[in-house]
Amino acid sequence: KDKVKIAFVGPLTGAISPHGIGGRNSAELAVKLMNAEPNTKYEYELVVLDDECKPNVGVQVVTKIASDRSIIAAIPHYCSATAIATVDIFNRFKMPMVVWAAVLPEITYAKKYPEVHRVSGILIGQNRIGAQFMKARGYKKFVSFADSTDYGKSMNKYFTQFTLENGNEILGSFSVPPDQQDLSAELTKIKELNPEVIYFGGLTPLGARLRTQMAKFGINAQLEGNSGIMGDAFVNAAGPELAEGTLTFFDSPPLSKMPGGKMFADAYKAAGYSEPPEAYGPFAYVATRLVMETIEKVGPDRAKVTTDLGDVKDRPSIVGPVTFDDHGQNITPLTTSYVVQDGKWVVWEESEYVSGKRKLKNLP
Amino acid sequence: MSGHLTVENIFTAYDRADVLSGISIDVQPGKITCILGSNGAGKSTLIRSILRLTPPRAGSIAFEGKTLDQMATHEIVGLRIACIPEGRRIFAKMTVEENLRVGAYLVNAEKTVKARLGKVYEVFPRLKERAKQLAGTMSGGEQAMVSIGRGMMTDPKLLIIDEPSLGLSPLFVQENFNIVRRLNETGVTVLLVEQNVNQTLAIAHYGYVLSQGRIIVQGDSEMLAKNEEVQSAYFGGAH
Amino acid sequence: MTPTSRTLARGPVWPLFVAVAFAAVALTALVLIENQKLLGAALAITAAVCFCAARFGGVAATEVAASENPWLLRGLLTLASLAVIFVLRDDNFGLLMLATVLIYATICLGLTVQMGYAGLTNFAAAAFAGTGGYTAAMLGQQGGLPDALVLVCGGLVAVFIGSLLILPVLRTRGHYGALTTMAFGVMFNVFLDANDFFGGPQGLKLPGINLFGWDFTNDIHIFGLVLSSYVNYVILTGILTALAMIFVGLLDRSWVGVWFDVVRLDETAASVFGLKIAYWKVLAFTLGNFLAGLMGAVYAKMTGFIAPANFTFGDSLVMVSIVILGGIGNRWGVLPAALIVVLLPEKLQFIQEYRLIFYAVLVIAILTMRPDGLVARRVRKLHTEASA
Amino acid sequence: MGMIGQHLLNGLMQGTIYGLVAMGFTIFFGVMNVIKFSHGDVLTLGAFGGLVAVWAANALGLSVPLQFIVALCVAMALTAVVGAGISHFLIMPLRNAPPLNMLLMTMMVGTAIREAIRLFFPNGTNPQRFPELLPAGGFNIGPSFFRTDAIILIIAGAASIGAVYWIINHSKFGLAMRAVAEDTETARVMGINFGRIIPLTFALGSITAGFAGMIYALYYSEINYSMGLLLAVIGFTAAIVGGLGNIWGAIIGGYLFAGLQTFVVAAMPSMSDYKNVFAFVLIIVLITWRPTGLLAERGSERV
Amino acid sequence: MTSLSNDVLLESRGLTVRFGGLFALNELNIDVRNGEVLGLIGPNGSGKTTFLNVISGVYSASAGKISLGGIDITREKAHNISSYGLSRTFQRSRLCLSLSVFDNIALGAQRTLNNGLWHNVVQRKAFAAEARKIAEEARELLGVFNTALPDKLFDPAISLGMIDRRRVEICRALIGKPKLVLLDEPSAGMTHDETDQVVDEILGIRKSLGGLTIIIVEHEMGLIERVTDRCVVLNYGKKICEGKFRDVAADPVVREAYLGQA
Ligand SMILES: Nc1ncnc2c1ncn2[C@@H]1O[C@H](COP(=O)(O)OP(=O)(O)OP(=O)(O)O)[C@@H](O)[C@H]1O
Ligand SMILES: Nc1ncnc2c1ncn2[C@@H]1O[C@H](COP(=O)(O)OP(=O)(O)OP(=O)(O)O)[C@@H](O)[C@H]1O
Ligand SMILES: CC(C)C[C@H](N)C(=O)O
Ligand SMILES: [Mg+2]
Ligand SMILES: [Mg+2]
Repeated sequence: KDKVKIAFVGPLTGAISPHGIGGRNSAELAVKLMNAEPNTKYEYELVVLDDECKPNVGVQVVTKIASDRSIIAAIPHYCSATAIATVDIFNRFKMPMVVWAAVLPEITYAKKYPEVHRVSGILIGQNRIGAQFMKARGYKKFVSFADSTDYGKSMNKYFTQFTLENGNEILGSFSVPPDQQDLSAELTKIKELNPEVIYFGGLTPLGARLRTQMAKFGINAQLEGNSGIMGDAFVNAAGPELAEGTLTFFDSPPLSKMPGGKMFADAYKAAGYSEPPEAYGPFAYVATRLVMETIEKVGPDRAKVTTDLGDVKDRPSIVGPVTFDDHGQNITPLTTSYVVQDGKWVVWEESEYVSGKRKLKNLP
Repeated sequence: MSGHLTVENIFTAYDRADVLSGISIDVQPGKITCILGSNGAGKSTLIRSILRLTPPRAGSIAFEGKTLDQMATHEIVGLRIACIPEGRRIFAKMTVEENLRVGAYLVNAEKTVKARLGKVYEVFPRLKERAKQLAGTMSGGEQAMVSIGRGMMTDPKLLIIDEPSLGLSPLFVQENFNIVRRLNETGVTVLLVEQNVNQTLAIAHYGYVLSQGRIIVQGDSEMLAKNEEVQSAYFGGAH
Repeated sequence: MTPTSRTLARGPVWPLFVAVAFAAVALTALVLIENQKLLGAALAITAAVCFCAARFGGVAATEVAASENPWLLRGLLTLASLAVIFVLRDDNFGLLMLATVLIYATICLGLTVQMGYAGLTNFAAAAFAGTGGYTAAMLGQQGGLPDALVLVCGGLVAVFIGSLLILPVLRTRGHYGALTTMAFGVMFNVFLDANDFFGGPQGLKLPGINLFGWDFTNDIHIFGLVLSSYVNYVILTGILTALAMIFVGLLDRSWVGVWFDVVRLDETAASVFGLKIAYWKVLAFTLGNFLAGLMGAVYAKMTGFIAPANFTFGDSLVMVSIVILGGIGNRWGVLPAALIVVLLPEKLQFIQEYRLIFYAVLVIAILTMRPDGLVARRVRKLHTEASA
Repeated sequence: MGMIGQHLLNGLMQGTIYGLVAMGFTIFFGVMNVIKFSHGDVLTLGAFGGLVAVWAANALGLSVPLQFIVALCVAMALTAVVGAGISHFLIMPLRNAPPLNMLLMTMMVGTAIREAIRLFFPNGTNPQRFPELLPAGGFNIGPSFFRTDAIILIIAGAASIGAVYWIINHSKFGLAMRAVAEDTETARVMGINFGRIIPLTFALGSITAGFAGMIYALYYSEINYSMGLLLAVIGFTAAIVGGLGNIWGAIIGGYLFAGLQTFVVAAMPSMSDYKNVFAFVLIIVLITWRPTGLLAERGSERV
Repeated sequence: MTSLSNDVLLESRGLTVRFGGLFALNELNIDVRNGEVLGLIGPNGSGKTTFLNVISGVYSASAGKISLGGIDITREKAHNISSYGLSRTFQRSRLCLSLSVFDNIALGAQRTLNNGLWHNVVQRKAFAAEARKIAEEARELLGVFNTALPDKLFDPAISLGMIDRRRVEICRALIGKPKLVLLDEPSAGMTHDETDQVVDEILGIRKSLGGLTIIIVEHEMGLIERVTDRCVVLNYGKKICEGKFRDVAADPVVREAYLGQA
């Protein structure tokens, strides 16, 4: 068997490295399993690179792998800003890639590059469904609290759009740097506005901080999160009591629900990784797997891989069937609503909140 | 009798060239010993060597029979050797009083410190007026007073003085020599470096003349005052 | 310890050849080698050789030789650079990193003028570089202007923005000056993040350089060889760095350099002998910021994308680090320092999440071994100029 | 707006933390003219040390007040040791190098500490929950809610500031400290053992960091490996705007900065992402107006 | 009360400098005539250095007026004053120790040098010519102190001993061909014969640059006696006496306040 190299890129250092490391482990796992299969044509080797979630670093490392002909395809980026910066390079060096976690629309939709694909859904979907969900609960008064990164801004943008479309009211919007520690000024203001729901567009660290300090100020509004806080880290940081009842809308059903999902969970445990896969680990697994399957099919040739990835339709995977549209965007994410119950993220429909045993905060 | 310092055949260098080559001096307890020599002769370097600020690379130094060769500067000072360093070296960012208090760092009883402050202020009324002024803003001569005052704050067995009267007005130059004499009369051994030769020899008991890092003459002050090398080195010009 | 004029007797020339050759080889090796063990070995050898050279006067000898035959030095460096480029001709990543190193080095030459010579602490170098980059991006969107001008504009705008800071920079000194620039550096970033006109946190895309009809984004074909498109950038940045090097060098060996030093060391003496402090500080500040802005523009066009995240306060600190690590005020120091600070973290990719801590520990080690930086500054001796 | 009282209290609490950090900077600057950029990370270290102590104490089944005391002691002891260690092994060797080199050194030390916590503390990258050890609750005055723990912490902070001020300006140790800072050689000639004074001073400064770290942890009940970074920048700013000359400068700077941030958000929430822009513009204006800080250093330089 | 007669070079009227409550100079009127050597003496802290500082523009006067060669310089910045032909030495040596002796001396000639970027960076020949000229003059001046100093022209100033540093400072003050030179305790820390050497040097240099006016602050009466034409005695920032050194030295007030029973 001859070796084929593929590359994984994600943030391995810095505040959001857990996601990056979770993704890396999952990608590694995919490669391990693939190589373990007896009747594969090639033996795969995973090259791992750290983009620090910084555009300029992303450009450097992507140039590195893209210009290395021995690397056939890539599974890049958790951070949108980085992905947006690098798509051009993938296109220039004609290197096929499947984004595993970045969620801003621009990555796939800004240009129409045949090399660029993405298994993770775009954040528009999360927000549309979120808005409908909240309306269905009868909430009317919202405050938006997002971090000042591209992610937070974009989240806030679509939240605002859909919330207003649903005829609900936004009392105020706050944007803070993701590393801001003290939220007392903002929260005092929010307490004054006294909303039913606080919408949060950002990542776990800030999210947990928000939840903790909300409590300190005696604000008991319902907290509505998003893909950014999906994962155990949030619950641990805020503590089960405070996390209880937090809502999130995320682009994949729980693994237990998916064909092969359980296999992934077990294999991951078996492989003995110390860090959890985090929310987007399965996506990294899927993306890696997808790339390798394609190579199996058409051989280690960038051009062929690119074209073949182009017409992926209803490819079953542990996050649901994958279908790329003409922009290479996976249009079949199974966006699911979650709620924290007893320190666990539980699918809404199965939670005691539906059965009415528990209640969300200040339901009208 | 305490305060006996012996320097035996020391060699000291800053970078490469030896500044002191084979100096031996013997500071008799209870006496005033002076070091004379033109600029760059190595007087200050000798003092730096004694305090091991610039440790000699060879030779040995002993105080009251106890060798100083392995000691750190602050330990040597701990043996009650005080120094009024060349160029005043006052603490510019501290007030005059704080400067004096640093001088008494090794004295613990606040009462003694207060008493000595009083003594210094008596000698230098200007310092009393300016107790709260930042020492760095004092005039040249006033800073010299601070430096001398700081030296008087300890009660050393051996007091080492390097050109204290530099920048002092004639009046205070005399005052300064009186201070040294009085201190000595209270039993303090003194090692004095001065440019002001005739006054120095007037109060000193014994002296060494340094030139290019070597001792060219030594002897008691009367003898030195007559010695023609000293004459040529010092009284070539006026006076 | 400072050599006196007597140690300046004409020395042999060969150390210069050896040094340049070694530098070229080491550089190529560090860029090319991917294999971890080999890389480790290469690093170790380089370090060892440098250490011995420093220990047994090799460095000093080289310096003497260099200062005595400036033109030979320049010639050798040119040759060496061409050789390196030839070897790396199709290693895109290597070339990109090389160009990046050169860009950082040149920005740090500007910092050397500001911090090393005139004693202005500038903690906003990245911000000024960013100003240049964003200028290039905005002008690019308008189109029309030839790139040569765009780059220069990058520098000029940086100077202009800098001039808004003149008053505080002139009034403050030392750490207080550090604060002013730091505040600006942080502000610059937050501002870009907050407002959408400059593309917000998502940043802006911009096309590659096209100088006088020569498109930098195309590979070069000569004598049947194919050179990566990045060779263009390496050559351009190389030339700019060389020019900056020579300029700063001559500046240092001229009255201007002396006045800068005096202004830094003793403002009272300076003004008593007729130096107008404000003028000289402004001059240094301007020169430095121009270099930063210019190279910022080149950087932006090379990477084809800029975002606020590229120009954070952290990046400014990185640049200051390069100056310090190289040895404040020694313009040669910035080259090895930039190499270490920029290239090493990339080369350490294989230790993945442990990169940063390793890098930090390494720098700490270097500093404890060479407290004055890699190449400490020497006392200026204008004897060559002044002796008939 | 009816929330003035609330904003005041928030500002006061933040200001106390900033002030404590700034005070640390002033101490280090005071003794070695060092800007110690690792200060913030030592603070983080203190907080994490405290956390581990609480866990341990909890496992031993100590009562909450005891847990509190243990945590505080551990945090302060840990930072003291680390601070002294840093000064002895990393800063002393650079004593005669250009002062800026010290800055690079401490920056890297900070990075090392930060990364070490991130990598070697059990899932250290994620924020950690810090248990509430102080009496919860509080009381309302008008619309504003006064947290008991906040008030306790403010008082504790103020007290510690007073203590440090006394040590530096009225104790013999402080005197020696300043003497060493100005002229190590002469200080030695006065019999001061600078080889001991300097580590002790760094220990003192670092203890304030540990203390601030604990206050932080107790107030926000959440700590993370990078919390020191921003605090360091703000503390540094506060220290300098106030004037590096003396501790009160640091304190004033701290409250000023906190006040600024709070004010911007309170006055114009829609502009909240510009709040740091405003804050820093104002800082630049202030420093231009008072080039050596609000409490200017007394000029001791003389011609 | 001579108003600007052309033989008065420097004139201070009611000159006052305050530091908080302290009057360092108090209503001081001093005339310095063209080409004379004026001795400024007085007890420690009487305001001598302050006077030098305020006329050279380092401190600014709290009240009163100073004019140099007829031009009012009371509010002028230091760097402008120097362009009227004033230079000085400092009581505490103020050389840039990390720079070479040459660089330090060149500073003294700064006014006469071309500071243009183009000249300095591009026209290297012209620059080198300038540098050579300065080096020559510097060697000459240093040569006056018949020592090994000229050979140390390119050594770092820090490697010089105290007295050599003072000499370099004097050269720095003189190389710019000033009209008025202020010397603050040039003999401090020197032995008698070294002091006399300095005196001869000063007098020699004065001869070589004709019509040089000097204000000299000293505590070494031998030196004052030999070099000064006239003395002004300060005490508590006030002028207590003025005239030839002999007469001044005879004055009981001066003896009591300053000289002691010397
Ligand atoms: N820090 C130093 N580095 C190098 N050389 C030095 C240093 N300090 C002094 N020297 C040299 O050592 C020699 C002796 O200096 P030293 O100060 O001991 O002389 P001195 O007798 O005290 O002169 P003075 O009367 O001026 O104080 C001088 O030639 C001087 O140049
Ligand atoms: N910057 C300052 N701040 C406060 N007081 C000052 C300052 N500068 C000088 N003084 C005071 O003004 C007085 C005059 O100082 P000046 O230096 O002129 O004295 P001087 O005549 O030169 O004395 P000396 O002969 O000792 O040098 C002194 O009492 C000094 O303490
Ligand atoms: C906010 C980011 C760090 C992560 C998010 N997945 C994104 O698309 O950017
Ligand atoms: Mg001496
Ligand atoms: Mg004076």
